[in-house]
Amino acid sequence: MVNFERTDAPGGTETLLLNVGPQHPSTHGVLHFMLEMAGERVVNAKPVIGYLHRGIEKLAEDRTWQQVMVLTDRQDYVAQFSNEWAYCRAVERLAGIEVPERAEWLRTLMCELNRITSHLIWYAGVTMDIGTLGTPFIYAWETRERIFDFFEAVTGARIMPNWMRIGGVRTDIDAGLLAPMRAFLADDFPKECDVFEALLTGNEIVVSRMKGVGVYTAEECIHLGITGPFLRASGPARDLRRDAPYGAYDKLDFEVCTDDVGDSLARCRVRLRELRESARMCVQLIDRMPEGEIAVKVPRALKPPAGDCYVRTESPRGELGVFVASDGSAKPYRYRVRSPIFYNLSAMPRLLPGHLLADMLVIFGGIDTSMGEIDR
Amino acid sequence: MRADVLDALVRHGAVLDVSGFDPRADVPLAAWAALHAELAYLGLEFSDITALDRIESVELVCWLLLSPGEQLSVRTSCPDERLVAPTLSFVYPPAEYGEREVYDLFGVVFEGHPDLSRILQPGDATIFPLRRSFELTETPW
Amino acid sequence: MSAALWVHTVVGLVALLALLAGVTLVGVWWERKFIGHLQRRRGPLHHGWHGLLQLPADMIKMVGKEDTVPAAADRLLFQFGPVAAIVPAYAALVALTFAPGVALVDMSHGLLYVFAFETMLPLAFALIGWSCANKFTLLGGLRAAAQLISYEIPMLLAALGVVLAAQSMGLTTIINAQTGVWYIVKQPLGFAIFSIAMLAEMNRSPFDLPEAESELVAGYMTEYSGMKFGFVQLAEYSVLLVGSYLIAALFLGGWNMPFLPASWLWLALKIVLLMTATMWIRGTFPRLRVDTLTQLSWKWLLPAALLNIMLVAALALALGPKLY
Amino acid sequence: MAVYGSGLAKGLGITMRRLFRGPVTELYPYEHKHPAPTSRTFLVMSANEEGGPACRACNTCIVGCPDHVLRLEKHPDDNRRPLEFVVNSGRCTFCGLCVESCPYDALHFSQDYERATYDRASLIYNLVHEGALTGEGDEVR
Repeated sequence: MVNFERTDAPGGTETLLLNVGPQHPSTHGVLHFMLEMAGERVVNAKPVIGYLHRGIEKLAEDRTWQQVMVLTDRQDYVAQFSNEWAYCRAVERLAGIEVPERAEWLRTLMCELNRITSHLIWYAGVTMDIGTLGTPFIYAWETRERIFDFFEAVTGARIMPNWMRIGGVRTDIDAGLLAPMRAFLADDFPKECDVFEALLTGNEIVVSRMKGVGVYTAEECIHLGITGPFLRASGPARDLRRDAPYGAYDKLDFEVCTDDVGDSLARCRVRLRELRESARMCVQLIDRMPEGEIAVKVPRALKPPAGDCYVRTESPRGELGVFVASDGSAKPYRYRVRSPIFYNLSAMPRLLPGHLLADMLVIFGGIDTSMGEIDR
Repeated sequence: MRADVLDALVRHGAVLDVSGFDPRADVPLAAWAALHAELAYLGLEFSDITALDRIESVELVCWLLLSPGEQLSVRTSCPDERLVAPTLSFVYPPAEYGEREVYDLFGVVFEGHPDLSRILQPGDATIFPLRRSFELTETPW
Repeated sequence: MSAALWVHTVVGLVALLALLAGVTLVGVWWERKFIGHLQRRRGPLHHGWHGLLQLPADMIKMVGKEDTVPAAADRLLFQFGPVAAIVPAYAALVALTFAPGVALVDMSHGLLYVFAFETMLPLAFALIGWSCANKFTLLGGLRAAAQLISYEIPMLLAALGVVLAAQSMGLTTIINAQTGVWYIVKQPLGFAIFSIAMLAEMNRSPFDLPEAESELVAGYMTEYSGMKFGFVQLAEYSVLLVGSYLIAALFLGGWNMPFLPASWLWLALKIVLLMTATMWIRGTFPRLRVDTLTQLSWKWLLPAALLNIMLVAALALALGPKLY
Repeated sequence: MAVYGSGLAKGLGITMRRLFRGPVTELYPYEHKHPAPTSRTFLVMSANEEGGPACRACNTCIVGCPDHVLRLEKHPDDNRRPLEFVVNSGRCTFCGLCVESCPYDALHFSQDYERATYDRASLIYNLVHEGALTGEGDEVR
């Protein structure tokens, strides 16, 4: 079924076809990698995806504009708010809806908290990939659970918030919640970050495994369509929060985390610094949260004018684009998600050959997959 | 828009429309590959390739980045009787997977594509679900 | 052979088997509990006191499981694999002295005997890996063979330093030679090399490459189920026991304790602490990469072990064997 | 430049310190986590002044539900009263669109999250059944 051609291994020895996945401890979901191995070295790699294809884009065509909201959570179940926001922005742009300022700030706050939880999942996954017994993994999840408690208190759900609405957000944040949230982000979280750094980038064994592994230049990454922290670790300060600000990002003081080495260790450093940077942004958002309405009234049978539009947002994994087309009816004509990991993954056949099996998992861990978004 | 990009678009017979949210350029199918080769040479980056089913035709939409914050859509139209388009995967490597997805869901065949196979659906699938003619069925309670 | 010797042998072998089974059961429980608390979890909780009966329950489950044999596997070798792993692991226990005069066979060359059987394990793992006709087990088995063979050399050389100083290969003699000062004080370099190499021999993190879960699913054990899996686990725990014992006996004074009377309790305590230390390391560190692993052995540990031997020999020559 | 191995020692120190901080897990069947008051779990119907269902059978929630979870049957005598209001919780994604859309504030989320059953049929509740409103348990349809 899958086109996979073996090449001759260097030295003329017979190669080994290794199927990593779809059920394998370190493919983060149901990703299937077909690897052609010469000993422990990868000669040829091909990702086989689609095991989680739920047809979200087709389902969206059968729902009203508001009902699609429910599906956006389920695209990337690790970065739910980013996906909701991308869809909301696309529809609001298409229908010409102005979002109140407080709603934008709330969205930014939740999205940045979500970036933290998403990067914590990456941290958990990557530490498992390099072979810890799950101790850093559990520490990351412990912290993530505390953020999920905030999610639950604000949105009513921990994983599938369905909180943003076209024209605003569904529930306001409770004033009593901001103080513990701020205390957590300003005091506890940086200490947790110290622990995360000590167990990953501070550990000599990890450094020996990651330093100089999978070095890709900025030109290579841009050419192959890679976005997000993977690209930023190679140098370019590409971040849509800075390049095309949306929400409250243009009013915040933050740094686009980059690294100029471009190896696996640099990708870890970038993401770990983004954790701190996101927490710092959240503290600013909490301190300067404006008062006001949280949503504008949008008709239940929303009918955006015929046309289409495309918006790009910075999800924790990279450039998340949403393309919506309307024919003037109450249902989307076309809903398309430009998934960052889909394109990051498409670069893997070009990036992985030549590396050891152990390195392949480290490099692959650097793109931070979430199968829900790749397969949609 | 940059003058050289504008010039390339006009030379390949694109109909430019800047009244919408983002500038869009409709090009004839024959100029699709050549225009993209030139745009890539001019340094435009690939963002996404997708399609829109217009019943009598399938509209291919390719989103390019003029700068990290500015986007441009280049579109062409494949008639429904002959859903064939030249591939862009040699111009933009990520388009290889994007085109596989368009093929998988719309049935547009990309000529010269290195590996045009099903990507999201199983390899033995025979349907093109994102066509408007594909009806969703309701699961009973 | 006299009847008394027969009784001694049979009772001793049964006692060793009970010891091995007991250490495995309590060891696995303790490992799950310890690592659980390291991760701020509770570990097994429901069966018996703090989940102590979880392991017997697991054993019963394992016995009841279907014994699957992959279709393409070499049936004979596949069935024989766990036996090949458990026999040398069990045989190595025979020579261990647990207290002054308490050993099944108190050999004058006990150390040599133990090492001889310990070094048979990589063969068993390679055999298992090959017989399953599975790519993951094959890679795991080959990794096991490569790793264990490369770490045996620095391990043996580091042990040679102790042998040189004690002028004996008998475990009793070596332990008795540490009544005053332990060899860890006299040969810290040897201790470091021996511990690292032993950790690799035990297939323990950060050297658990043959089982590398994130790469090779479960390494050479991937295809085993039920009691066969149990046997391989038993062999692993026996290596853990023997390894901890050897570190305690060669470098940490065995049953000796400064200012306190010698007792088997000290030895047991040291073994438990050493096993806990391996679990602590396992709970904290990631694993090495396969090439770094062999490089560490050949480029660093082996030269250091040679240097250690030369140092020990020079000191022994200079100070005299009795003093050193 | 730190001494080689100091990172390893620091890691060991971190894990050992956590060991003495005690577990953070909840013993679920014995300890119950209280969901936040905003939590979205199973749907309940609130009662009106007379003790009947607050639902006025306006169909807004049915239209708003993205997953066709709800089914409403109007009372033969009164067009503004439900005879049956059935929720198929097995299909529900707890998105809350029905609660939000209800103009009479009749639908609410309960705080009860332990309704695992062995078959799908027992996940179908009638919210306006006798006793359902008084909180004496929703009878299986």
